[in-house]
Amino acid sequence: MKFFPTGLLTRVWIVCLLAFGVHAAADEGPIRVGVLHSLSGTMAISETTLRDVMLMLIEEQNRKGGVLGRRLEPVVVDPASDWPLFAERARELLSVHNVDVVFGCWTSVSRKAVLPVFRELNGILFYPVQYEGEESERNVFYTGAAPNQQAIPAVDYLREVEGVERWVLAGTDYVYPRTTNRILEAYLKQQGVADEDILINYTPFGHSDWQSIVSRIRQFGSRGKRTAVVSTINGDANVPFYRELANQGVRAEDIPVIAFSVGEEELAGINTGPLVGHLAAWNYFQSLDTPENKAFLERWHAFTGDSRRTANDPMEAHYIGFNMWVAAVEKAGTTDVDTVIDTLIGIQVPNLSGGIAEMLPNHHITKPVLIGEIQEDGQFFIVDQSEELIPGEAWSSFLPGSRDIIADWRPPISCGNFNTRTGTCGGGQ
Amino acid sequence: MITARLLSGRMTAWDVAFLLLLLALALVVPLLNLVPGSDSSFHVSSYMVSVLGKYLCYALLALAIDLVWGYCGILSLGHGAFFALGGYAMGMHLMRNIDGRGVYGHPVLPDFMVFLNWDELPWYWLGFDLFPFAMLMVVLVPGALAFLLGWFAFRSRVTGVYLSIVTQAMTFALMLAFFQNDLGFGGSDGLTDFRDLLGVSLTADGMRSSLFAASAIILALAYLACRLIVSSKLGRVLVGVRDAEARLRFLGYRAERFKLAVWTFSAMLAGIAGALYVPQVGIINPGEFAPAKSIEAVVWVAVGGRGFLVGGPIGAVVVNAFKTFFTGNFADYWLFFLGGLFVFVTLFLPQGLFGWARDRLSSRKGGDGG
Amino acid sequence: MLCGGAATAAVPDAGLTSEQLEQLGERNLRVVETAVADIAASGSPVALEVLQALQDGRLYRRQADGVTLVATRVGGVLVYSDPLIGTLGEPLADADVTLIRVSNRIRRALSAAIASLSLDSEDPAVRLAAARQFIDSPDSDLLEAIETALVDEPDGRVRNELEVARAAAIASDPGQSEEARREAVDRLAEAGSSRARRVLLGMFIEEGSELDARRDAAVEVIDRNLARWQQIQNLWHGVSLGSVLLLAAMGLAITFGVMGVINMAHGEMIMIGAYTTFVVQGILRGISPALAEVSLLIALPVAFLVAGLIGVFIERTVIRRLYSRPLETLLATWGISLILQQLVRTFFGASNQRVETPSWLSGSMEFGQIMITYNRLAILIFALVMLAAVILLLKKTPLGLHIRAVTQNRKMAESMGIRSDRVDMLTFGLGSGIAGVAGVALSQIANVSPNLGQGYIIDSFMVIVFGGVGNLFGTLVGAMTLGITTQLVEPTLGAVAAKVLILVFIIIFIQFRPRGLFPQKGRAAE
Amino acid sequence: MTASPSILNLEGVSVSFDGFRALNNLSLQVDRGEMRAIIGPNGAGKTTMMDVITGKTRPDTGTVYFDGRHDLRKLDEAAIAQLGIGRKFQKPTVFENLTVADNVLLALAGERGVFANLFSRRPRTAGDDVDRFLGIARLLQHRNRVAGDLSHGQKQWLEIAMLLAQDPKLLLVDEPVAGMTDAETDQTAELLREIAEVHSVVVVEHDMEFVRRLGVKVTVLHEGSVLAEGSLDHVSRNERVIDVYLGR
Repeated sequence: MKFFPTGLLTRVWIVCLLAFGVHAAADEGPIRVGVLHSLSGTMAISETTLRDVMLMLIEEQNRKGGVLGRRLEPVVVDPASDWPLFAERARELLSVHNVDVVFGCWTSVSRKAVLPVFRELNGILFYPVQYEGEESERNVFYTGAAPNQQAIPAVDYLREVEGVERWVLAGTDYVYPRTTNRILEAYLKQQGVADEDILINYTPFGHSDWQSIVSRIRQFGSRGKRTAVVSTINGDANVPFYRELANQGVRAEDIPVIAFSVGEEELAGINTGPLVGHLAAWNYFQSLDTPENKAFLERWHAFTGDSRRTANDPMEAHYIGFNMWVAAVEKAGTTDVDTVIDTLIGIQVPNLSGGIAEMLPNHHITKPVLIGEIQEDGQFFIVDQSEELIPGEAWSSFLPGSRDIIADWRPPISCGNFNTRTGTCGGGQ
Repeated sequence: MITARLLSGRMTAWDVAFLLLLLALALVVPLLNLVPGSDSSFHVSSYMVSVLGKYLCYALLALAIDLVWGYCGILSLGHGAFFALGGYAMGMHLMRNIDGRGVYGHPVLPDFMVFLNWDELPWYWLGFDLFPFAMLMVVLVPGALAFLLGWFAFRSRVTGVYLSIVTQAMTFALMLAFFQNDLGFGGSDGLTDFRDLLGVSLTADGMRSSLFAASAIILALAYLACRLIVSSKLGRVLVGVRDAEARLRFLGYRAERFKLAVWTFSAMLAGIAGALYVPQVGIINPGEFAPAKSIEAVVWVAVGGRGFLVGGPIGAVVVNAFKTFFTGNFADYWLFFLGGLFVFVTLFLPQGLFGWARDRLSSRKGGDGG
Repeated sequence: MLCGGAATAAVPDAGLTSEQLEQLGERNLRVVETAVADIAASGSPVALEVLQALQDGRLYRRQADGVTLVATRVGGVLVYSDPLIGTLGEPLADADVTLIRVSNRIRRALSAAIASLSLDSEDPAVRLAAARQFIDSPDSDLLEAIETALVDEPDGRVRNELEVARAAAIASDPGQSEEARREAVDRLAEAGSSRARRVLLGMFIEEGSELDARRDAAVEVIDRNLARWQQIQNLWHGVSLGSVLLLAAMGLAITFGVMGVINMAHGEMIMIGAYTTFVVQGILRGISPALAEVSLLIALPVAFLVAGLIGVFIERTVIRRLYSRPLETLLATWGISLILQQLVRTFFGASNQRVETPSWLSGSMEFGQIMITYNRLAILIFALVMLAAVILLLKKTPLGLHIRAVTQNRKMAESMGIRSDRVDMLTFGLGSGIAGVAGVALSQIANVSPNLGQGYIIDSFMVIVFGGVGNLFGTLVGAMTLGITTQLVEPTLGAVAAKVLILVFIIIFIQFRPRGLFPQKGRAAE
Repeated sequence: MTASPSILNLEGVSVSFDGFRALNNLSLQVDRGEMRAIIGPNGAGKTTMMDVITGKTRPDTGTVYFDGRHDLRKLDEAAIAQLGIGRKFQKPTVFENLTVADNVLLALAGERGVFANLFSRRPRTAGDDVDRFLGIARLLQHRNRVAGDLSHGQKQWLEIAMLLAQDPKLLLVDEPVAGMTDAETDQTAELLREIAEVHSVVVVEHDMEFVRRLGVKVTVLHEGSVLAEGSLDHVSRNERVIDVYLGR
């Protein structure tokens, strides 16, 4: 594990400052960039990589001369996969370390936990992971996929290319799968899929005995219609799930499984041989064959000193988010939070799949949708790529509660949950 | 006053020192947070206030555990459940206080219910908009659960490790249940995005200081109550339960009733701790039910020293201060430290830090007399 | 020689053209699909080899000229050959070729094509797979081939499936006579499998016709048949889950059940066993791929030793000092478990490690209409063998005698010359070793990650407490009861509710039987 | 209901553990004010009998009556203790972390409820009572010591003092002189005789010399039932008793 003595010294210094209640003036020194990712606990598996990629981006930017002629200084804290601790650390970053921007969080609950802090202390958070949507905050920029940038295109692919007519929506029992499945269910029904052709199943976190569920999926798939599984199964439950699929002989050509949370990182722990052909939908795959991606991977491998280190979708999201923030600061000529928040809308930076990502007025970005099939080497074979970039929708048009809500942070609306029917900005500020 | 009379002659110098310290904290910290400007060297930042406030909540939880473990010999691996239930009761009150300011602007339903298409408030959410009712639930819900579990367990003479495992199963089952969205407590995200308490915004500086002061004062009161219990004849009965339960039964005491009463009281204290914790950290979610959290709380007590009352709070503050420091600077070594601490304390400091320090002091004092 | 499958429809000498082969590497999936069908129909002797290579991901395109090459792994090195010419004279560098990747759609076309080419395979399993493939995608064009194959088929099972395949092909073809289709429907109903059911439901039938009614009746027959089997299948799942719980709990049954040490680091011993498997596998694969197949067998004793020695070390340094304070062993061992987790995380990283499943443990067999996966079957057998071994060890060996003596009356045992501290050490080592061995087995179904043990520790304690401390038979009954109940409840209530229900059940159960299902009685229990 | 002459009445009591019959159709009567010694080899069922009387073990068959009217099978340990049966364990069991005085204080007849104990004010006489019982047990000078620090014999006496403080109608005393010096044994015998003047006592003992010194009626247990009953001289002449016990 990496260990940064300079960072440590700064930290000790800051702790001393804190103890004596002295505040350093932060204006002319380096620009501080907060990194709020769990380095210990259950989420460390996923989030440590994001910390590393942030450190790489910051180092590269400094080599290019920093931003506005000032050096960038990373402030890394560890919220230890503990949600209340996320809020505490966010407060520490914003009020003690006076960072100008924070890149962080993975799970929805961690984001929800820090939201009030960012609102109260007026900070900027870049959130890099695909999520369930239904949110648009002034202080948060969502660089991961909204459901319309991942789930719906994935289902469309299965319907159109694979001719799937029956659906199993299998997920871990928490908010992201629940919402995604509700959106998908509404969408599928709108597309004329009958109730009996949809099976929804939830399992607890870390579920390890998949025998009966896989057996049920097999049975559900034996009705003479092509069947697919849309998996929002999260984290550690995936390995036993895929193992059971393989052992019960569920082949991708019979019943393909398309996953929204299984990426290169997760596949590294599974014997992918029997899984070849199962799918995943993301906005980035390591196997993307573009010059941007090749260059990025080269830098990544050089930075980590490990040529086998995988890259994944949330990393690209941080790459985009970081570049957007840098562009916005350069454009605004200041790191002032309010100015940067306003300037960020409309900023365009290249993504790694050869397109241009744009920050939209609802604080989501445009993304391509890629469908990949798992290969024996644990990488994805990209079988489908959306022709255009899809703008992220904060509020799903398939959910009754949010049908009339839009987000637009430009004046005159300047609201994350504007009800177009009543013409008011609901709740909040 | 009854208390004064009851406590006269039952308080040690340690107790007085601890109580004075709490009262001083309750006064000084809010003062230093509110009065000096943020560039003054006496200023205590709001961040610091909320961190310290959190420690005090943990200290109260540790006190509750020490009462049952140190004095009744009940090793509870499920006190986190009572803490979380109290927290949820408070969280529900805070959710109801959002009052149509949620993102969907629904006048009654919390956001996550609108989001999941619920039509109306489930019955168990009714009444939580009223502060007194919510506060009642903060103690009643954990108390009732503890009473129910204790009633059966103690009557059936479930003791020792069996009881520990039952409490662990309880908190584990609750965690799984609360993770479910259908239960109506916000699923894995839990309850968050609180706005105000008693009409005052939670983000106001005065609010944060008040919560801190309330935590300190409630901890002091709880400490007094516990001291009253353990120094009464009841306290001696409890020690009897702990050391030789059978003997006590043959003296005609119904050990299970004593255990049940103290156990339920302890669960209520844990509930109060949770209720104070939630508005200060801004979120309550099923993670608080995780068995590991309860075990960690037991370890605070072991580190501080059990059976002294003051040990639990000391352990809670010491371990958490270390945790804040380690996860901030040596994230990778935190578990080594924590794990090593448990082993070390159990092996070499069976009386905990407080017991060790007290013995050192008294041996130095008594050293001359030989 | 018999020309299998659709090949009979093609001109035998048309052979394979290099254009067809090159089309396999096209980006346009439709072109590839056609090419696959054409190659299958070409009747070329190498068609099967090419298609098989494509399915297995061994078909490459030479970048220089676009020629399609088949790769074979010989002693760890890829050797390329041109299917039309033969093995290439000079070896190719990996950078000179690109792999031809296939998507699911192509894979489906390939499966059908390969099935049609493999009906005359030597291996009955291959023929069986081909026949099943025919049932899955019924095609009346294949009828002739199926008929031909049926004439010479020696294997009863394959014959049976081929007959069903023939019925499927007839039933699905609206062009066949009403009479023939009716017979076919009956044959499918007789087959009673979900495969047959799928064919029936997919048939094109005029609504309200007599055949339609017949089909509905047939589906109903199959449904009833399947429902009966489903009960057995659930039971099997329960027994299988029970065996996993048994394995996980068995080491704890020694350390906690027999010695009374509340060993919270038990889960980490399982985890260490799983990581040992990972390491052993890595080393063996480095030596020879063939050895990797038996790596699990080699990992068993190694894991026993590694976990056992760590157990002995823990006993000597920590547990030994805590025998008089049983509840506090809980804290110390929990501390140890944190340290072990972090140690593994430091050395191996936080992510899951990939433990391969040897081929003899992959896949499943069908027994009637239930499916039994080999790895689960192996775990069940292994768990029972382990249990028997442990019981024998405790009942029949001198060590077992000493262990029982020390646990029943330490003073007495000591006065009879038994070195009780040594026995303690060995017992704890034994329990830890057994947990390690369980880790080898569990590495086949669980995540091999630093958190592995955490997933089993609570369940293990539940099993022991439910079954009764100090009673290995109780552990067996406890594990099976919990496993079967979970799996029987799960289909109706869902996995989360099943888990919660089981926990609540145990909490209530302990109130009534505070010492478990099979308590120790008499003075020894006090 | 008429008062029965016997304070304790066991009829046909049987208890078995895992097929082992600890008590086998045992019948025993102890009269009011009587002191009775019970002897028997290991495994004769002495301790199990105590367990049955004090509610720790439920008999499989048979009846157990206290004072002629209380069916002890239906009551738990605490209720039985409150009725007035006190028990001293074979291994001295005192509250090791409390002071000697507190040990006796807990035993003093008085409130046994939870809240009563929380708010109980020590009656002014309590201290005197404690001292009185400590005096009887010759422990007065140790009153403020932690009980765990006492010697083995002192713990035995403390337990007897606690028994007295409980003011029971019937005392069950299990091997009171195990591990005592000769002098201590003498003192204990004397103490028990004193006690027996006002209480009914059942003493279980191995030490024949001690039993002889008590000079009371003796019941010999063997394999869970009564083998012989009478004065020590009487039973020691019984051939079966000699066979199973004394003769060895």
